[in-house]
Amino acid sequence: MINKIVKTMAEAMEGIKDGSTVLIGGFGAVGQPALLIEGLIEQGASDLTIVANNAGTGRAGLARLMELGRVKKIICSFPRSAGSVVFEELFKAGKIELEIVPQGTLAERMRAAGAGIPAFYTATAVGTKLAAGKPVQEFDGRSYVMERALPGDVALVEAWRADRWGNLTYRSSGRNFNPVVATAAKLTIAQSQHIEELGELDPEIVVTPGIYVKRVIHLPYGDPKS
Amino acid sequence: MINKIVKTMAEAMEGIKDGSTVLIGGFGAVGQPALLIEGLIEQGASDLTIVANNAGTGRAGLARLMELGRVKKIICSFPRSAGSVVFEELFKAGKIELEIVPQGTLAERMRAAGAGIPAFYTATAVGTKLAAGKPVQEFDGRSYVMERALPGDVALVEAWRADRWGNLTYRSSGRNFNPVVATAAKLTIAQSQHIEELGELDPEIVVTPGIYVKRVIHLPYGDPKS
Amino acid sequence: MTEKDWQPLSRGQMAARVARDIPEGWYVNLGIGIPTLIADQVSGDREVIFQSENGILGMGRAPNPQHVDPWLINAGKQHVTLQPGGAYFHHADSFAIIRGGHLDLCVLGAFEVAENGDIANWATSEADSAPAVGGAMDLAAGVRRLWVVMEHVTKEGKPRLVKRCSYPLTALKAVHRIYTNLAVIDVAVEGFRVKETVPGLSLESLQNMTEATLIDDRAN
Amino acid sequence: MTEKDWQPLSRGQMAARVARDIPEGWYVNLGIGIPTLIADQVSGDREVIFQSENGILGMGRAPNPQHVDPWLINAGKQHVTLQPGGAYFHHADSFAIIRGGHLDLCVLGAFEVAENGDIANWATSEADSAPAVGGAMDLAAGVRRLWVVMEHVTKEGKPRLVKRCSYPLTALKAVHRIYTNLAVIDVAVEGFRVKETVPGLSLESLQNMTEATLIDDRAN
Repeated sequence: MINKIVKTMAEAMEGIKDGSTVLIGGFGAVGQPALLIEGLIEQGASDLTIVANNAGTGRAGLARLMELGRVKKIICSFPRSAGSVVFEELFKAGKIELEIVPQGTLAERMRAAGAGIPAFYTATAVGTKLAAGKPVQEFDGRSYVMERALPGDVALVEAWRADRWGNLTYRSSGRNFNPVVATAAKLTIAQSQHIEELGELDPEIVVTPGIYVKRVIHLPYGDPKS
Repeated sequence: MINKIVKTMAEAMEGIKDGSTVLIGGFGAVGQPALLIEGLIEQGASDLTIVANNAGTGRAGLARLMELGRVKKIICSFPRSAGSVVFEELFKAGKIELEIVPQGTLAERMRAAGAGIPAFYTATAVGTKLAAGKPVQEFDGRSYVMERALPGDVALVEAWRADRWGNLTYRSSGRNFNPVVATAAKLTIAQSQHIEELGELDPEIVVTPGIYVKRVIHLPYGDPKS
Repeated sequence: MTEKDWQPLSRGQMAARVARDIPEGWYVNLGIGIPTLIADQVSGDREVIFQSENGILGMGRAPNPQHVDPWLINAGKQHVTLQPGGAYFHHADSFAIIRGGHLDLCVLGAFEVAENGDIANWATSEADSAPAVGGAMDLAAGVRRLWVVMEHVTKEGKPRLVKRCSYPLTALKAVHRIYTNLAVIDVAVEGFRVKETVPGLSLESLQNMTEATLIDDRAN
Repeated sequence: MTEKDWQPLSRGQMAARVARDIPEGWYVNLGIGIPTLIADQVSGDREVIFQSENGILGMGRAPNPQHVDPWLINAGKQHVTLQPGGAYFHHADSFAIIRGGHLDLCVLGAFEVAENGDIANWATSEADSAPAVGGAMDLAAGVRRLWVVMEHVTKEGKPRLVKRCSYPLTALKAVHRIYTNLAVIDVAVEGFRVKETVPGLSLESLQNMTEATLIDDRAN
């Protein structure tokens, strides 16, 4: 029997190595796999490259992971935002590398990684400093920049409902980057508010088919509807 | 009030011009917008380029459109199949152009057209005659062929449920190419088994958001569950 | 400058002015700042569908404080609601909508707009090495129409409508129209065409607050 | 050839032989023909998840004739069922699964396989200008493991395991293993390694039916 549900955070985090690229779902606090990030802090892997929309806020979660010196590089669209104090400190001190990527390009680069596409062209960022050094090609009279796929070793995902095959659904705008990062990593780990019996999830509403998910851990932290 | 629902086939087909590229959903008979294809036959546009997985079977529907001499070119993955008699006749007689595209590349080229990506790289078809003449580039030690986006002027779609904003859902494997072609054309027209009041479709289960759909026509032809 | 016999628009008035020009049926993305205020200014009898980068079409107004759904925010991370007919999708699908040219309009704030339509709205200096770009470049390059809403000059009185942007660019030749607190200006091939000015403001006075040359295209 | 003291496998036996090697938990796509027969040969106590190009994961067996869902077919256009835990998705998402390297295995039929792993399975001659490629090239280039199941020789007795394919190629260096009606053969860097032969068949006899050179790698 296939059973991707693990009981403990230690099992969920097993095998994440130093030097990994970790893709993290969420947009702001919504859909962020906050408990898995805590688990990663506990687990101890370092020298990490983090791919996420934001560079963390406050001093918990992703900010804490950075503050502990475990993040070598962050790839994101929105490094500086209200409360991104840890990132600012580390960046000013030259202790963290930064790659700024337009938000849509960030999503598409991960989608490409999951879909077997090593590179694609986009009009986004053409003529700006975020396209500096990248190949530019003209198609039908317009210029486009070539962007490369962005694969991860690990992806951390927050789901709403999950089953033992790893099928996932999300909750409203908590979907955001989660289904995208889930496709792009070798080891996708989901925390889920609810665990359902196999067959309970309507096959029409599964957003992330289980093929993309290696481990699921049941971490309910507050369903306002239940 | 936004109302994309049209009452007659004539309204649904209005403005389709000679020389159009028409993307057609469906895989085999399932999910094929059969009644819209009938409407297109009636409407009269000719010199068409058809993009569909198959090249029609029997002498009705797409095969009929071809038999009437209205199709200049077909772009598909599976031209020859049981019953593709009309295509075979026309092709042997040199009366129709054919572009064979691997099925995944066909889907991805339309997805790219809908997503603003003029070109992408894929490992599919590298070293085969379907990659002949196309640019090849190496990424991380593997060769990939560059494929171009495949946009349409018109897309014909079969949906299961629809509302007046043009939101669509599909039924099981009838989904197939439909949501993909819907994103890739300037004028996307959907036939739907069911029309729902606005708000009846759960926002979590909408597969094609209404932004991609210009017209919806209610054409129930047999819901085995109703 | 002599005593003013004209009044600049307030932020709310600027938002209302933009809202007037959005017809029923458009799909619209609103940036943070003044653009966000536009949604509430679109009159209720016109259906306009708002998109948010984080995977929403049919975004509605701010929720009643008693009915906040913690999972439902907009791209500015404010709590919002969903209208009947709305839908959720993931980030790659959301930016496929943006980058694929499916939105009729995006309204963004900006630091500067150049007379050729270049926009600078994400970084205040070349030396700033960690500015937040978010979805601005995707929106500016991807949508069918880009409108900018901003103060006509900086707090220091420097023009924002310039010959050439001095700040790092967001996109090239992208802006179609600019709504400032003083005027409505189309960006045309030949340069800035002034369509409208606040009552009492002369083109000459407006030109004095504008670096690039203005073309008078007002109705009367 | 003298009187045979060995029996080739039937199509059903070939499917069963392949099925034995598919472990629990694999995600598998089966091509049309003999590969399609494999699903029914996977024993019920092992969960194997079958994918179909037309947007299905968790595809089940053929339906009871009284309970056919007309909307539910596989890539071979036969009616199928969906297992509990299955899911539907569209064609671009389906081929993202295939092309993104997420399937553990694809089993295809073929006309020829070359000793370097090249496969030819979609067109029978360079002159055929309208062959149906379907998803074969995507599968062959995209999945983690490609196994081929086919008769060892053509009806005319010509070898299908060749030095170099004579038919138009589907993919280069793609095949990992071949199951024929006579043998199981791994495609290794050094060429075809014979892992298993039907009882009574000598390597010499097998070599006589094979164009490329075989390496004996049988357990005993």
